[in-house]
Amino acid sequence: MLEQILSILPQVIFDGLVLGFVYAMVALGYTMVYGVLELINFAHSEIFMIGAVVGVEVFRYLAPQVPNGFLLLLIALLLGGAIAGATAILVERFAYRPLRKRGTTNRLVPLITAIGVSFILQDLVRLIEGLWHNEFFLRMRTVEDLEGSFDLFGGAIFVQTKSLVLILVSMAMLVGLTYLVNRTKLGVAIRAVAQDLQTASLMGIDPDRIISRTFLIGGSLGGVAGVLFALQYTTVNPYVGFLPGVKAFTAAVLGGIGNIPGAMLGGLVLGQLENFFGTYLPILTNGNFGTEYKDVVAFLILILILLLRPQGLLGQVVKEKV
Amino acid sequence: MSALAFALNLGYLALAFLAPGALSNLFGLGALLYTAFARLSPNARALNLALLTLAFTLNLQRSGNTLGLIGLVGILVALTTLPKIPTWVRALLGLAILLLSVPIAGFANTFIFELGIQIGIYAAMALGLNVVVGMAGLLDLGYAAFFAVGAYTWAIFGSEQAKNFLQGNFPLPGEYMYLFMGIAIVTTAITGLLIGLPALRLRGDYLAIVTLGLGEVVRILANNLDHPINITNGPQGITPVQRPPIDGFRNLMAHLGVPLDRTTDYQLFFYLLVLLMIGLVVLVNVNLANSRFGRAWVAIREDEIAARSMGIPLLPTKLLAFMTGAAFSGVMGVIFAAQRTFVSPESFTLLASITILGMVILGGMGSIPGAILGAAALTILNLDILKTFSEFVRTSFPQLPSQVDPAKYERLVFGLVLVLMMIFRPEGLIPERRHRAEMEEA
Amino acid sequence: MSLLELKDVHTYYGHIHALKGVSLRVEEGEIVTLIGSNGAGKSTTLRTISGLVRPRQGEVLFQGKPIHRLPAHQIVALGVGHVPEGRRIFPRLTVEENLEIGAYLEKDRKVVQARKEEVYALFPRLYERRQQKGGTLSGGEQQMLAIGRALMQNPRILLMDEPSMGLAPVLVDFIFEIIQRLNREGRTILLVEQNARLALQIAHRGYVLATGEITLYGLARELAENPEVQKAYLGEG
Amino acid sequence: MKALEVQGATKRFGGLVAVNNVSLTVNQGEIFSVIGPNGAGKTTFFNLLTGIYAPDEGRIFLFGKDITGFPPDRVAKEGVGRTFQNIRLFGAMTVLENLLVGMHVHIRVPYFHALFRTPLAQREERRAKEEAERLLAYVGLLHRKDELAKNLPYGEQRKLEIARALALKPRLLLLDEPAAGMNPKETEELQAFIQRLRAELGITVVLIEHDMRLVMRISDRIAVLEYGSKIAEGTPEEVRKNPRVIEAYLGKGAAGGAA
Repeated sequence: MLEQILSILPQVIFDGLVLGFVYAMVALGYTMVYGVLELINFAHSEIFMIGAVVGVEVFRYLAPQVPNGFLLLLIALLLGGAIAGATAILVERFAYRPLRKRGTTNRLVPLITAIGVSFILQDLVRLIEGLWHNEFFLRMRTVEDLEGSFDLFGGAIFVQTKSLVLILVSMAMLVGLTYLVNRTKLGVAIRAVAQDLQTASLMGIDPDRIISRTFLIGGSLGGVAGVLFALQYTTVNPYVGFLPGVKAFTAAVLGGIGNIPGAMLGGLVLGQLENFFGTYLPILTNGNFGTEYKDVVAFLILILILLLRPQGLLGQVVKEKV
Repeated sequence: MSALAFALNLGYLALAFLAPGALSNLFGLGALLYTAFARLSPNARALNLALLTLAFTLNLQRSGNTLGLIGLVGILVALTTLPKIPTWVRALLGLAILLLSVPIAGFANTFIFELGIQIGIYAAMALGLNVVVGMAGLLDLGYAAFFAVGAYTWAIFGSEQAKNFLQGNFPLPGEYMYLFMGIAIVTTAITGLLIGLPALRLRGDYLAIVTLGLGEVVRILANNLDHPINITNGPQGITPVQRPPIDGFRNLMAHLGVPLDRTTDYQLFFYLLVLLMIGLVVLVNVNLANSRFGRAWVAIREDEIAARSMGIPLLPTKLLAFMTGAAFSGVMGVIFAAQRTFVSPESFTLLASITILGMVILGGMGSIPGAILGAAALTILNLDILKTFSEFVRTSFPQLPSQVDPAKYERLVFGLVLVLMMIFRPEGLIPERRHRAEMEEA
Repeated sequence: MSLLELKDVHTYYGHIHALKGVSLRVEEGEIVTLIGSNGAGKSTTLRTISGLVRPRQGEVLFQGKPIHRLPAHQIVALGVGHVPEGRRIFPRLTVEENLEIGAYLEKDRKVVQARKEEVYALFPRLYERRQQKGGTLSGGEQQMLAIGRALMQNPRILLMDEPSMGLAPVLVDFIFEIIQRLNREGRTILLVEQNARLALQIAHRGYVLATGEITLYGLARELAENPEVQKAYLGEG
Repeated sequence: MKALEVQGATKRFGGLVAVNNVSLTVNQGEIFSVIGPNGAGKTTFFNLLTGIYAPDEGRIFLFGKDITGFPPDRVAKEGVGRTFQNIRLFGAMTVLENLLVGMHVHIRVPYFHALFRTPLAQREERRAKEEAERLLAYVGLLHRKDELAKNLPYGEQRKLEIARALALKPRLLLLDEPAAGMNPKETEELQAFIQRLRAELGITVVLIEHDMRLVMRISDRIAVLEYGSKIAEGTPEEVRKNPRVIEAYLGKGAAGGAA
């Protein structure tokens, strides 16, 4: 058995990396919004899903017109990011902002709203797809350029072109985001609002605007992640955001919620863990417990972190005000 | 004012007689709202409510239009919340609605019974969740998990399923259901303890996502524990599940002059059983709300630090709320399994948890009549109005794709209920006084 | 026309009536101090001016124009700088970033750079620590940073809330010298202090606030000698 | 008898030492004040005493019993009642209910009795209610008993918070700036009230306070904190004359002018 485990290990790690980058990108959206508003934006799962659906539709309609697969993907990424980002802004504007303006102190109120928004978005997409194609279980169209593959390390790892693209695009996005947050004026403003919204407004920062931008950035990242997810895993439906969403949140908590490098790290770690258990659990239990328990593993990890290190891997303990 | 209310209600009675159906029921609901909110003397109000009860019953019996059921629940709410109505009127009219109106309508149209039972099961669960979310302020998004544990507790042993891993004579006879209602209280309370012990140490929003995750874990287990040992029979679910024998009940009813046939006997039985359970659950809810535990929950919800400084231990107190809510859900799960004779993982998804949450939110967190009204409204909306609307859409717009069937959009509806309530009326339709006070502060 | 004027301002926190008709004014070039015991409404007054809370009644005029309906970030843009109680520096931004965010509204990089140099000249300690995170600074350094951050806005009036809070005496003296120096350089300052004696020493005029109302006002010198003020706020009797 | 004994308590937050090696003793029946400039660590010190924070170093004894590291609910059960600097009432509950929450540990109703409201539960609830009403009458809030706590005027909220702490039947009462926001007349009433508590109920009182007149008049002894450290302790007379206190608390310029 050990031999079997070792022989596929490089592949397992690579596949985990692919999954991890998806989680990392989605986790960033959770962590940025949480950093600024202390809100678990459940609807972010659906922002991700919208990206995936846009990806499918772009490939469906533009594949015959656009001969180059990479160009096609670029269009899909841009459109997916834009539509997802715009949706995120709308959600903030019409669902969360009214609550903020009323000054509700009850923390359940925004949370329940977020769940409601998440449900609404799922069925809205279903409605649109139903009207459009009378079908909401979608399949990503395959494009030759992206379906190629090659072996690495003498066949130890089988790499699909699209996986490689996914990793490269994610890395570029993550680097870009890191630059934006750390080096630009907008980034400093976002961090300032996250640390102390009221004092930030004393600096002349309009918190509403910054919050809106934060949703835009997080939403676009989620949308791009959705397109890449659709490309990689090919089947998409309006409810496909839920599990990756919860797991990405887990990743954000794992890294330390509100912490941007933490979300990236958390996503990558969780991708590895999940893929590891998903692959090896059936082997280790002689098929008694199958891949389907990998989701259970993710949730158990979430609980363990929250109990043992609630501030996450990179988070700091914050003094509570009494 | 009094004359107008009387005229309106008489008018509705006439309509119910002449033109029973959805339109006249809408008129009746309007008349009910007027009766509830207009300034009437207590006696006039009682008389008008009695008139409305009669009219809604008549309409329901003649047309089977389920808006009439909303009307009846509305009258119940009015009876429990409006001031100065004599107690005997409240009791008499309330019992008349529950024990006469609904069964009469049910005999005419079995769908009404079915709906009544569903409303009842959901209402009891909403009241259970109300303890957790409404009183203690703990957002539990995996509440359906306890419902599942209760349902499977009986389904496994009340069917042949248990033979797969136990020696013995299965299914257990139907009367064991009563015993299993007790056992389910224990198993769900223990499940609540196991889930709550880690989850309740966490801050509010983390609790929400952890309960959501654990609810999902329970569903995954139900879905996959058909191997290596077949405990839950996986996605196919378990059927048939035993129902308790009701010969005695039939005889009793026959003595009372209510002859029952094969389609209505179990329906009436389960309807009454569910009513009994709701009565018990309401009683317990009220008792808890006015006890040291209820006050401790509210205190924790408002200010954990101040509550602890009063000597209230956080985790045990929260656990108590969590386990109480779980036990309510578990008992109803047993009844659900027996009534349906079928249990499968599909009934216990996140959607189910959110539906129950939606009922609590719609009615008003912490509010007992609110939870019941919320359960009635959302159940009828889901099981009847959306379906009716679907048929309407299908016949009127046959060119629309089949995927655009309103009945399939319950998530959209529940989502809208949650969001709109949170934005415009977070304290719910029938606010509980403490929550109203909390939501007021700007 | 006064630079800043409050007319019969009433502010509430929920049901609590925190300011019950406060009227005061600050002229260009003055140091005006607001003294009073804890909970009297001193911070609330400053927070009302800078738009962090909205008055329910009354007016706040800045350069003759009403500002009490504007959101905080627009009031800043008009030239009202606020050094909040407890400094409220951004703990996970560096000293340099804290200063730069102070000049958020200034588009010209050169101007920002110049102001930063002025602040560093005023507080050389901050220059030494410019790459450190704000949260790791000592109390005195944080106070310097909070003042420096407000100066980055080049405000026409500086609202200072308890700058001496929790500081060692030697540092308190230093901060108060800075306040006087800023004033000599032409800055108008509205100073809230619990250390009434010290505040009255450097201020031109003063107001005494008690349970949300102005009970006394006048030249700082006179207030310091007023027996009631001495009894209540200067620890005598 | 020592009501409270603190030995070398230290609490750090990151690099900041909020409470630094503080030792002090409060005797039973004393009224003891802790003073110091804003940010000197007084409230953190209270939070150590009440278990909201555990000290990083040092020990805390309550009537001879080591309560170091006890969580707040256990400290409360040991008989420590407290109020908060920024009033923390249960705003959405009535005045009476606030007191009943304060009596939580003294209402002995097991869960199953509460569930079914047994005669035992009814009896205990009735008894608790009567007791709460007596206490409300004692502090002069009985006429307000059915109002929501948040609708009370500020002064009565302060009073109610003290009453709620008293419902716990504390042996030691910690008051965090009880006179904040009060006018001189209200402050005088408060002083009389605290003195009455000690005389009639025998409660030991520790308070944090900024109003020097109140502190000087009411305290048997005073401890002065600065920068998290205790810089002086003694009778009001001793503290008033202590040069370090004058310098730290009243400002350097004040040294000459203080009476």
